[in-house]
Amino acid sequence: MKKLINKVDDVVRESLEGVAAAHPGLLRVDPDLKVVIRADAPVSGKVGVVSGGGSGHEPLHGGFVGMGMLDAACPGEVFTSPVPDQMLAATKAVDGGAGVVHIVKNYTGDIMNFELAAELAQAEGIDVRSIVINDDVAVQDSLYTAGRRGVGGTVLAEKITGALAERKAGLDDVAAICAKVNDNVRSMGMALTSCTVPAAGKPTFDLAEDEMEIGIGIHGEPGRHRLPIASADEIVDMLANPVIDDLGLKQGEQVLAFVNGMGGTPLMELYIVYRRLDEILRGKGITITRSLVGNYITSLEMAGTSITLLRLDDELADLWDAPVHTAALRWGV
Amino acid sequence: MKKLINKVDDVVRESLEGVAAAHPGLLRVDPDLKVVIRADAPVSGKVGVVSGGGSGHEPLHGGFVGMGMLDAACPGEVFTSPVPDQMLAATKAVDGGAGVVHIVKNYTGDIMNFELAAELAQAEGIDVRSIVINDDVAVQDSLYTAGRRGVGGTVLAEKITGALAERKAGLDDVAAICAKVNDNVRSMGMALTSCTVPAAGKPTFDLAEDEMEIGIGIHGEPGRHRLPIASADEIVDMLANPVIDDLGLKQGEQVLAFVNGMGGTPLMELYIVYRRLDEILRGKGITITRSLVGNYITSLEMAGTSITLLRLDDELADLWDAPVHTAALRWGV
Amino acid sequence: MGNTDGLGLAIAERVQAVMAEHAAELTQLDSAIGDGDHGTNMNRGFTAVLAKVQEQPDQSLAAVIKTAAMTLISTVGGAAGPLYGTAFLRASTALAASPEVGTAEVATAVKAALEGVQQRGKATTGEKTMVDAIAPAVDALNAAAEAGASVADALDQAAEAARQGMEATIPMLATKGRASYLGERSIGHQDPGATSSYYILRTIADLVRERANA
Amino acid sequence: MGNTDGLGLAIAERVQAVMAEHAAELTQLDSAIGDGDHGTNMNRGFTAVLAKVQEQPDQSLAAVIKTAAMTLISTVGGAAGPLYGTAFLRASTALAASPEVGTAEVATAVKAALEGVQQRGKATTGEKTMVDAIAPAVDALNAAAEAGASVADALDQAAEAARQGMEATIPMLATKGRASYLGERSIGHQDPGATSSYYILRTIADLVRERANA
Ligand SMILES: Nc1ncnc2c1ncn2[C@@H]1O[C@H](COP(=O)(O)OP(=O)(O)O)[C@@H](O)[C@H]1O
Ligand SMILES: Nc1ncnc2c1ncn2[C@@H]1O[C@H](COP(=O)(O)OP(=O)(O)O)[C@@H](O)[C@H]1O
Ligand SMILES: [Mg+2]
Ligand SMILES: [Mg+2]
Ligand SMILES: [Mg+2]
Ligand SMILES: [Mg+2]
Repeated sequence: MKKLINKVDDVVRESLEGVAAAHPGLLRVDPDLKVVIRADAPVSGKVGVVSGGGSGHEPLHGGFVGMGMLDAACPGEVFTSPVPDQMLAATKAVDGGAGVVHIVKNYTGDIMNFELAAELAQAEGIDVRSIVINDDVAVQDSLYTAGRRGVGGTVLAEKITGALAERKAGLDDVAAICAKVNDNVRSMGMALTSCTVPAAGKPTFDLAEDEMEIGIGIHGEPGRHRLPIASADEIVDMLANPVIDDLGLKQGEQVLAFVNGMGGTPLMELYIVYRRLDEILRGKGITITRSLVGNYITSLEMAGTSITLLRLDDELADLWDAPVHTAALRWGV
Repeated sequence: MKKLINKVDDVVRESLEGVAAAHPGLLRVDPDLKVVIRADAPVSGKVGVVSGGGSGHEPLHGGFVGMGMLDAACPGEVFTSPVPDQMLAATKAVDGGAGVVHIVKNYTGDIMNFELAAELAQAEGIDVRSIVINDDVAVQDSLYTAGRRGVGGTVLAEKITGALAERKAGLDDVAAICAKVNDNVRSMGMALTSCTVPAAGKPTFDLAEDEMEIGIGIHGEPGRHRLPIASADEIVDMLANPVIDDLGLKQGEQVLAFVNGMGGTPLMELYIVYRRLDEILRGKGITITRSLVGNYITSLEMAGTSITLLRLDDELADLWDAPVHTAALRWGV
Repeated sequence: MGNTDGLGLAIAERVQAVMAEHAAELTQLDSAIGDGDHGTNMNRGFTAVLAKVQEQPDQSLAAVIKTAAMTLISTVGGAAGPLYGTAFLRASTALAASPEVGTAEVATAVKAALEGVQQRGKATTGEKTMVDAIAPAVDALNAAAEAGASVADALDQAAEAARQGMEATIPMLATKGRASYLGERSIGHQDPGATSSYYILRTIADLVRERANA
Repeated sequence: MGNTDGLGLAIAERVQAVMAEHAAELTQLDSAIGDGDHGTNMNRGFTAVLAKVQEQPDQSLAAVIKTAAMTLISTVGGAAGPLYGTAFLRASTALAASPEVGTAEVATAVKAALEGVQQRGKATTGEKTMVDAIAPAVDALNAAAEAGASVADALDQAAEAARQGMEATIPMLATKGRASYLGERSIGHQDPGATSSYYILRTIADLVRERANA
């Protein structure tokens, strides 16, 4: 394992200390409790927006804490969902009296820990709404399974939900916009390489020089299928079409296209992916009116990409454009 | 070689097509001539700022084209400096009548090609000033050698020079501020892994599981020394101290601290690097008043990091804070 | 077993040691069908549990198990944290209710633990989770209680049943937890959580046997 | 050689083939002490040169070499582009000046090429660059001209001298070009640019010899 780290057990804490040192005006960090909190929290009268999940997906979620996005993030150990104590502390720290929305990626662990935290927060008199993000079309959905994972759509949900909260909308409305994003967003990802969880010390799975994993999540899990490696254009076709079909996108509709890197793929390649995605959508008469290209929800140093499409209407586009000031996403301010 | 690409020969052109598709309002691209130009260029009465170099360092340079930074970028083949035709076309496209500054990283190839382009532009009546960036302390400087490489300092030079040009300063002043940045910036980098040039198909160098390269450049070149792998803190010490010493930073001075990723290193690790850098500088009574952490000048998918420090005065800090709107750096707008 | 003095601490010590010993193996299993952290999670959790238990005044079995529950919830995270936390919490409540701890009480406690896991995780047997190891153990304990077996014998049979349940997860198609994302590819791998559940039950059984023989 | 009809095109064809054949090897050498693109650069450049030359009306030797120069400058990039471009440009100017091309003229042309490389790159012999292959070739050509050798023989000796110069770069410490960044570590590797220079001279020498024998 080759990593820029000190002791394996200190990885999350030390990187949080770095985040705190690098962005003093933006956020504050409790490196022991492991919560990243917007510098000016709680903003009174504003709905607090809290998310969290395992570490190793940076900049998600800590990189999205700030004006117009998250009020707090709770990073767990690498790829391990955080514990209720963190979420409770974060929820209390950001409650400005208008209640708190928990944005939860759909993983059994995340769901259960956030559930416990919400119960505890409610018990302390904080009104909490939990919205679950489950946008990964690689996973067959069903009532009887854990269902679809929350992946790239989470970034867009956090931006748009945070934007509405910043406008001092009420708790129900803020929760509703988050649900609306989830209803209109789908993603699918693939990997060219695995990644190495520091505590494990070796790659989570092995992939031959001529193989790739299609339908991966963001935890270095193997995907749905292992296939012979293909060209960028072929790969984009494999990812984009299920996303487009599952969303039921029709000619004339407008979308936000998000090409995400899994961490180890050069930006140059992500733009080659974007090029093909743009081609495919044009071919179907679907217009990209907003775009995001880069490493925003990663799987450590995994090489690969994910494609996320969000159906846009004026409300969502307007909230996407609203000012945001975080370590990883910033505009309008 | 595992990459999200189609044909090896099309990598640069296709990724430029992706850039053009993703950022229509921001820039325009000539994918055959290979120049990325600010959408509203030429801005009349404004000094044009042009840079360029081999591809594979993204977001440098194309990701820095836009308001408040570069007017144009000329990407060469991967790790190969561009040709004079590109630079000439870019220079003509952005000349608003006030002349053009070429920001050139100190590599024999870049120097010679920009030199040819400048001669041709001058011949066509465009006033050109070339500023060479050579901030890499890993290389011993001397009159009789190619001298130091231009690395991380280039990003800061492009931002600050572009900011002054945006204020419609004259050609000499714009060239002078770029030179001032170069005089006050130093960098040093290291690699945990090599990287693979698409056309070459295999890693530029091999590194054992327990080895690292200290003093690398940004072209997958091996570094000055190959050492047994060390902890993040030890590595940061090896990089930061030569930078601090070479800059002659003294207690009480203020700096911009830039922790750059070489492309394949997770953000989490870059913050662990930043944490130690902050510790070291505090220890010496040097204050970080501006920071930048992320992958801004990369070496394809290489795992590693570089540390850049820029001595700040009010003028440089003010220009750093000035609004910028590019694909990779954006604030204040 | 009449006397449970020091049993809680002894369990905490022994389980911590066993989790440390098998951490790599559990993580390996989780790498195949999950995200490669189960061993790390369990090891972190039970190391914290032992530390907490060692410094607490009330060393009664129920109190120790309650501490374990709260500590697991606050330190493990992932799916295993809330699940084992809830399991231990329910078990401790059940045990606290009964002054004497015999085979019937143990059966009731483990049954309460299973119910806790199922309420939290909504999984039933056959979904390739820890439920597939714990449920058979509960049946074995009930049968043993019926038959008037000693606690040591009962736990022994429970651990053996858990082992078989654990192995039975190999051919299963996962429909809960991370492994479910793999669909068909989850088949042929042993479930990490079922494995850790077996280790916990086996460790307790061995400990109780030793104390009985002592 | 009295007659240079079609020689330019023949050189363009042959050099392109040789660069394609040795591209991987040149890139390999550049990977050791540079950035692993020299073979790709040269191959791209001379492929473009051949295409341009094939479609140009004026096939005179000087005109063809001038086209090669301009094309290399616009397609190669890196250090090699401007250096070889300048070299061919100077050579073509020298050749254009003389109606008859004998050994003396060839010597003058290659000398002009060397001067161009040195003016552009500011390198002298012993710095581990293409200069170390071209300079000995110039000396050999001058000596051959003195001795009244045929163009074929002269070029043969020049190519041999370039080969020795190329090999002599192995023990050198690089002080110019990318290899200089390696300091001591540049020692023990053959310079890629010196190698491509040798291949070009050797290819031309063989071609001229064949035409002489024809
Ligand atoms: N819904 C559920 N019900 C019961 N057990 C579950 C459920 N989901 C997961 N598990 C158990 O948790 C184990 C994984 O634990 P762990 O790896 O620590 O958490 P995570 O999956 O969040 O990384 C699985 O092997 C499985 O036995
Ligand atoms: N200043 C110089 N003078 C002469 N030749 C040089 C000089 N710098 C580099 N070279 C030659 O260029 C070669 C490298 O060419 P190439 O790899 O194509 O360019 P780059 O180094 O820009 O990648 C070196 O092997 C060397 O022979
Ligand atoms: Mg996990
Ligand atoms: Mg090069
Ligand atoms: Mg797991
Ligand atoms: Mg090279």
